[in-house]
Amino acid sequence: MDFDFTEEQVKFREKAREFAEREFSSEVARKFDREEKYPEEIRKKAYAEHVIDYSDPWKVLIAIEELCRQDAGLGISATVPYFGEEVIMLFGSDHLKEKYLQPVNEGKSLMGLAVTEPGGGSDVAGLKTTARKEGKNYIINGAKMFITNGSIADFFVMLVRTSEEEKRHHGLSAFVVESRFPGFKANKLKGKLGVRATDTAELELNNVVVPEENLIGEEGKGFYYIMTFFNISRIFVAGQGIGIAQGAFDRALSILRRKGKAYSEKEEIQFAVAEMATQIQAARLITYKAASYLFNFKPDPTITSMAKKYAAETAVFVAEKALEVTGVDGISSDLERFYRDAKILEIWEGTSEVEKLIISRNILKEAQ
Amino acid sequence: MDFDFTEEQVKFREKAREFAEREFSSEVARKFDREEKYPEEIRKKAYAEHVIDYSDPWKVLIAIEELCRQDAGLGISATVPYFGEEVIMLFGSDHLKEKYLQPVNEGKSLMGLAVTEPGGGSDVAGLKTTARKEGKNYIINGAKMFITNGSIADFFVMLVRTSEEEKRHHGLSAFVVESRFPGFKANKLKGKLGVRATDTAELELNNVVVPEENLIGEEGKGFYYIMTFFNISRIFVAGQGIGIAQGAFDRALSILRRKGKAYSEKEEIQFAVAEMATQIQAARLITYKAASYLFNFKPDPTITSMAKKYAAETAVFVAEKALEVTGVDGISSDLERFYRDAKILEIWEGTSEVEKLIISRNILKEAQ
Amino acid sequence: MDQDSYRMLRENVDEFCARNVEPVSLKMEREGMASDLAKKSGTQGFNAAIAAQSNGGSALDRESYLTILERAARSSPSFAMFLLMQNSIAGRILEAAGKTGEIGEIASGAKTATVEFLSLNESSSAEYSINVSNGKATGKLRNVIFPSADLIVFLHQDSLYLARGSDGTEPLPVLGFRGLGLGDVVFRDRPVEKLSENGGAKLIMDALKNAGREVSAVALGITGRSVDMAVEYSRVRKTFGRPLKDYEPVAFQLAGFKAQEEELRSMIFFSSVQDGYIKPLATDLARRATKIALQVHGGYGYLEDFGVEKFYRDSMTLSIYFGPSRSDMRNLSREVYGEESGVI
Amino acid sequence: MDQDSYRMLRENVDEFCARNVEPVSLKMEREGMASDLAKKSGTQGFNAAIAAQSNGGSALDRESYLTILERAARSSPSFAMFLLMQNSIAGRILEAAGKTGEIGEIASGAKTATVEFLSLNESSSAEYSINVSNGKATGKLRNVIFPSADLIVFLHQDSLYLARGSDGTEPLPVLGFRGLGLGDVVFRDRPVEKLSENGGAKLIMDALKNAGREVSAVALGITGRSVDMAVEYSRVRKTFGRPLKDYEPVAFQLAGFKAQEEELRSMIFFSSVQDGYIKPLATDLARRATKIALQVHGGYGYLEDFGVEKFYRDSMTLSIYFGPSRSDMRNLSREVYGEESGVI
Repeated sequence: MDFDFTEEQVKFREKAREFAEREFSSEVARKFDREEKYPEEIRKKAYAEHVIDYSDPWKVLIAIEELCRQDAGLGISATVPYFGEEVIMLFGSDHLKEKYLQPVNEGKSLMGLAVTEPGGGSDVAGLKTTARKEGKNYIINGAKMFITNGSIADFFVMLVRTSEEEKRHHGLSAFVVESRFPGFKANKLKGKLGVRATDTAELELNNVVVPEENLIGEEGKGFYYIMTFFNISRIFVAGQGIGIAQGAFDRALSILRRKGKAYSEKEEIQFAVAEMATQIQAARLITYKAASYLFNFKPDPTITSMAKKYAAETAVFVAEKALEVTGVDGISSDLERFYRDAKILEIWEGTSEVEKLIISRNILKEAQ
Repeated sequence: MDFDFTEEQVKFREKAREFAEREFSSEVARKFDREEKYPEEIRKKAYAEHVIDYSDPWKVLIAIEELCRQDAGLGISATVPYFGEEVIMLFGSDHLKEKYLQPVNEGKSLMGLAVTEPGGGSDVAGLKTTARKEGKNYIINGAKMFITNGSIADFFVMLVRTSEEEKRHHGLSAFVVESRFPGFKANKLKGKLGVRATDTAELELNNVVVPEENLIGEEGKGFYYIMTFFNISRIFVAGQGIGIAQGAFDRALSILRRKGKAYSEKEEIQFAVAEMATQIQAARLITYKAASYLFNFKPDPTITSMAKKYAAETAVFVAEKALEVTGVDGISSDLERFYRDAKILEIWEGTSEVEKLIISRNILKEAQ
Repeated sequence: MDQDSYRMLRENVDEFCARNVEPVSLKMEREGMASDLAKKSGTQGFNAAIAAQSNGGSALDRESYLTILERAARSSPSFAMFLLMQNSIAGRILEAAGKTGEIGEIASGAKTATVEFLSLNESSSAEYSINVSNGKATGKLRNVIFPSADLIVFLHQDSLYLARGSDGTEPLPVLGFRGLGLGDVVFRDRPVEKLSENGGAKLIMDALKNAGREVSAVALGITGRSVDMAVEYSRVRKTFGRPLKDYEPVAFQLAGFKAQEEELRSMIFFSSVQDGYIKPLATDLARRATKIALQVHGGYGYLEDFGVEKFYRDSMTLSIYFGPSRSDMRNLSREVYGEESGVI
Repeated sequence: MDQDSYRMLRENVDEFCARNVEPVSLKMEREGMASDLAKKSGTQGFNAAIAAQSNGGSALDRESYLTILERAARSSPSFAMFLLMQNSIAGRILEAAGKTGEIGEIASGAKTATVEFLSLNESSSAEYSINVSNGKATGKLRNVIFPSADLIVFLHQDSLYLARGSDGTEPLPVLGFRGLGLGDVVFRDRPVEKLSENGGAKLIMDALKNAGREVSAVALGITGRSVDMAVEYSRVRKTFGRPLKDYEPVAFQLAGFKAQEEELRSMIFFSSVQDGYIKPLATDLARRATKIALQVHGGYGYLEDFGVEKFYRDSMTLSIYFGPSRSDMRNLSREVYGEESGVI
């Protein structure tokens, strides 16, 4: 067993941390949080400085951690322009890879993933947006909800229903849908509790014509593609969780240090510090284990779901405890933003409830 | 990073599991629990079958896990005859190693560690048993409490006060004290909540004459030796925790399987299964990380304390949840014993409270 | 009754327990409840506290009965469970069945009673193999609390039967309430009396449902005593030169539990909140409080002699025997939603 | 007052909130509380609910005032916090200082008031740089809740002062009670009036201590409304073809929180348990309940529009602003132990 990063990875982590500390100052983070604005310049800079290096998934995970550690809104914004890429990479045609992925990998365009629908959520197989074949095109109608990068992405990997006859999840297919296609409309959702620098929108699809070559893989296999993708992306969401937790912990320690020993040596405070540190350590290890399996092409969906669930809970737990131990000083500092940001992790990319069902079903299946 | 055991270790785990399943039947475990009897025959058998292999610390850890998974009382009894050995190994003279450790390693004699005193507990530096130098001997007076193997061990590594003048923990020294020395008396403690197959005693020391060559290392360094030892032994206690947790989980799953889908597919049950599995996974990883660092001679006391604390909590949490999900079936089965056994882990070898203080102090020190 | 009378009752129970229960509490855990305690308790009117006076009962009001259970649980949860079984379960069922003679026997402590009810818990999958014909029972009852009781009420094909004694008991591992034990009960051509034709399960379920506040009172006593013991221990036990109570986590946690004990008490005794709301909170509190109480005692807490570990075992057992089982939670959900919910 | 009167009062508050608070609740979160709401609330007698009638107050009894706070918090915790600040903190202090004129202004809503009190919290290390001489103040107050209030009571060298308005405010990141905001307050040669010579800190601490049940009532309202919203949402929102409420964990958790809400209510309104016991339990419950309520709403819960996330923010903020701070817990420990404890 080996629990350490390579020297190269350690160096990369320092670089990502340095970038985040330099670019994500408290003032900048507060500004984007207040204004609910997507930080396009920061995204470009992170790309230009190779803080985002898609050639090595470990580096992606590390960058997510270190950037979210400084600020989740900015960190997620800078690392999410590729969101959904693996679906095309694994299942798309060469044409789609060349046309759509290349500009994304060059930092020139942004993409998104559009699965969830209004009133939908966890029940992916129950989605209602339809794609009807007409000649060499598909006509898409419906709506998507809570779509990250919704109002800024150039295109989306979108899951829609192509058949009403098949069993629920066999009737779904994935397409690349460009935002400039006529009939596509995005309404940015304002007023989120946290991660307010990230872009989130509701999409309306009104007779959007999509050429048949934009079908990803085979018709009817979209559900499977997306579930495969989630088993990848959940690891990166776990990375967000570790980052937020670590960032809240850093800030709590720094406030405690400032307050001095008489305050920080109280047992209640010390116990809380130990609880936070232990849970972060545990979340980190599960996440790295899931990542190690995935990045070595032997993914374990049970451990991946554990990582997502546990890291999300850890982010929420640590942000809460950090406020508790720092009190008035904490709540009037950046920590309050960490508290708001953390909560989304228990909701997106599979709520904690869904993760638990996945874990449990896999285990009860194995046990039989 | 690498999260997998070697093939040899996997095979050894199977062997240990096979031994435990064969020897620790429900009937045997219940009998020793009821009668509060140390299972001397089982200990010998485990030694003879090489389930206890002290040449490889990973194998010791694995054996502890697999044996406690089947039954904590028997599992700990079989793996604890060497308790305290590292103190002599690391700090003792060749004479002590030869005279005392060799028979232990050959399965011929049993040892124990005697640190805690009546009314003592976590405050090791405050202990009151004294050793007074007289010629070429030390004369020991005092009492020890909650001593594992207390009424069966042939000798003990005992921490006592050799100087009243030094700062509290600088006045402590470690000795090898044989149970056959005149003035030594052990009173077996009956009526423990759990791990009732293990032997626990109160020791009385009334003018016990110990030859000066039985001093381990240097006078006044005993506190340091014992703390170093705890940073090793805590990893094995964490292994007990993982074992108990996994064993309770196994039993819960088996009861759930017997009850059938209508019962086990309820969401409340599924959520509990997921919580248990995730926490066991996390406890395992922290423990293995701490072990990996220690076994590679770069111990990290913070992670070791995290492992002890987290694994102990996991054992208690899983035993409790296991009873919750299995209800009447569970409470009238072996699970009730796991529930009783688990609780000791939060108490011995450093209570969870002490572990938290260690973790927190190390972190707050680092952070400065 | 006025407040002074309740106070006097409480003092009476405490005095009875100090004299007759505390001294044998550990022995009871190890060897089971001695029959003379039932008789002593009978002389106080505790065994048929809520039964009609005409049946030999004490016809106490709810608050009095709850007080007895709480105070009894502080000395010995096993003894409290004995009273709960005599009064809330067996007593109510036998009284409803018109068995006034048996109520009289229970009241005096001449006879002890139990009702097999764990088979009705949805978490139980133990299968019965009882056969009743010509007024005689043969077979085995599984998971009987207090299997050594003189009067055994059990269910067979939805009818209730009463057996006087058994033809042997087979003890099961028993986590809590060891004074009563847990075991399988064997009948061999045992004469039994039919108490009710059909609807037997409902009679038992109703008795259990009505016992919600009473179970909560037992949980309250367990909570209160275990926390009090921890508070006292933390005054005298020193570590690093200071009493445990000086450490924030010890003092704050125990103080927090005292607060919750008060909250639960006000809910059990003084509010009109329904039983269904109270029981899950009560058993949950008892479990959390006893765990901390044991932990505060350190290694000593792990020893039976110190008398705190039994609360840890009993609180868990109480929550399994009496809920919050999932059916309780479903009932509670139905109340909250005004319709079926929590069914998947 | 009799039970009918309390019911009528509750209905009145609910009607007032439905008309005047609910519709502006979201706007209040985003832009702060509008001054006309203070005036409308004044016409109902809410702003000086417990002040003497001779001072323009409503002189309501405790249960009535607690009812107002609870019901107000259900619509807008910010509004409830406004009332708490006017009545329990500023009102009590100004009344004690004999500032009857100001009480009258507060009563009508013509003026709003705040008291800087977070500096007394042991978790605050913000340093003040206020200088008062010749009846004029210069410098900066840190961490003032509701910094835009017309009347600002603050502490300087253990004396209490009253300033009418300020020379600027500097907003701080504010997690909860956004209707009131949080910020630093700047004075530049601002005329101030001395309210008390010395003992000022004690006056504020006493007001805070006396507000324990009132803070708990706000927590109760937050708990109740957020759980009710989740219950309603779980009826209509479907997943996998079934309403959320059909799933055990959803129904059981929410039902469990309704039970705890009832428990807390019975403690706040109907028990004689001391405030020190109640507040930690109340704020803790609010935090746990609002987290689940948000989670049940899924992604929608994360949007301000749905009105549930504010409860999540406000409950946390309430527990920081008003405890259970460690000094509360120490007070509670002192009560339980009858001596100092929890000091290390």
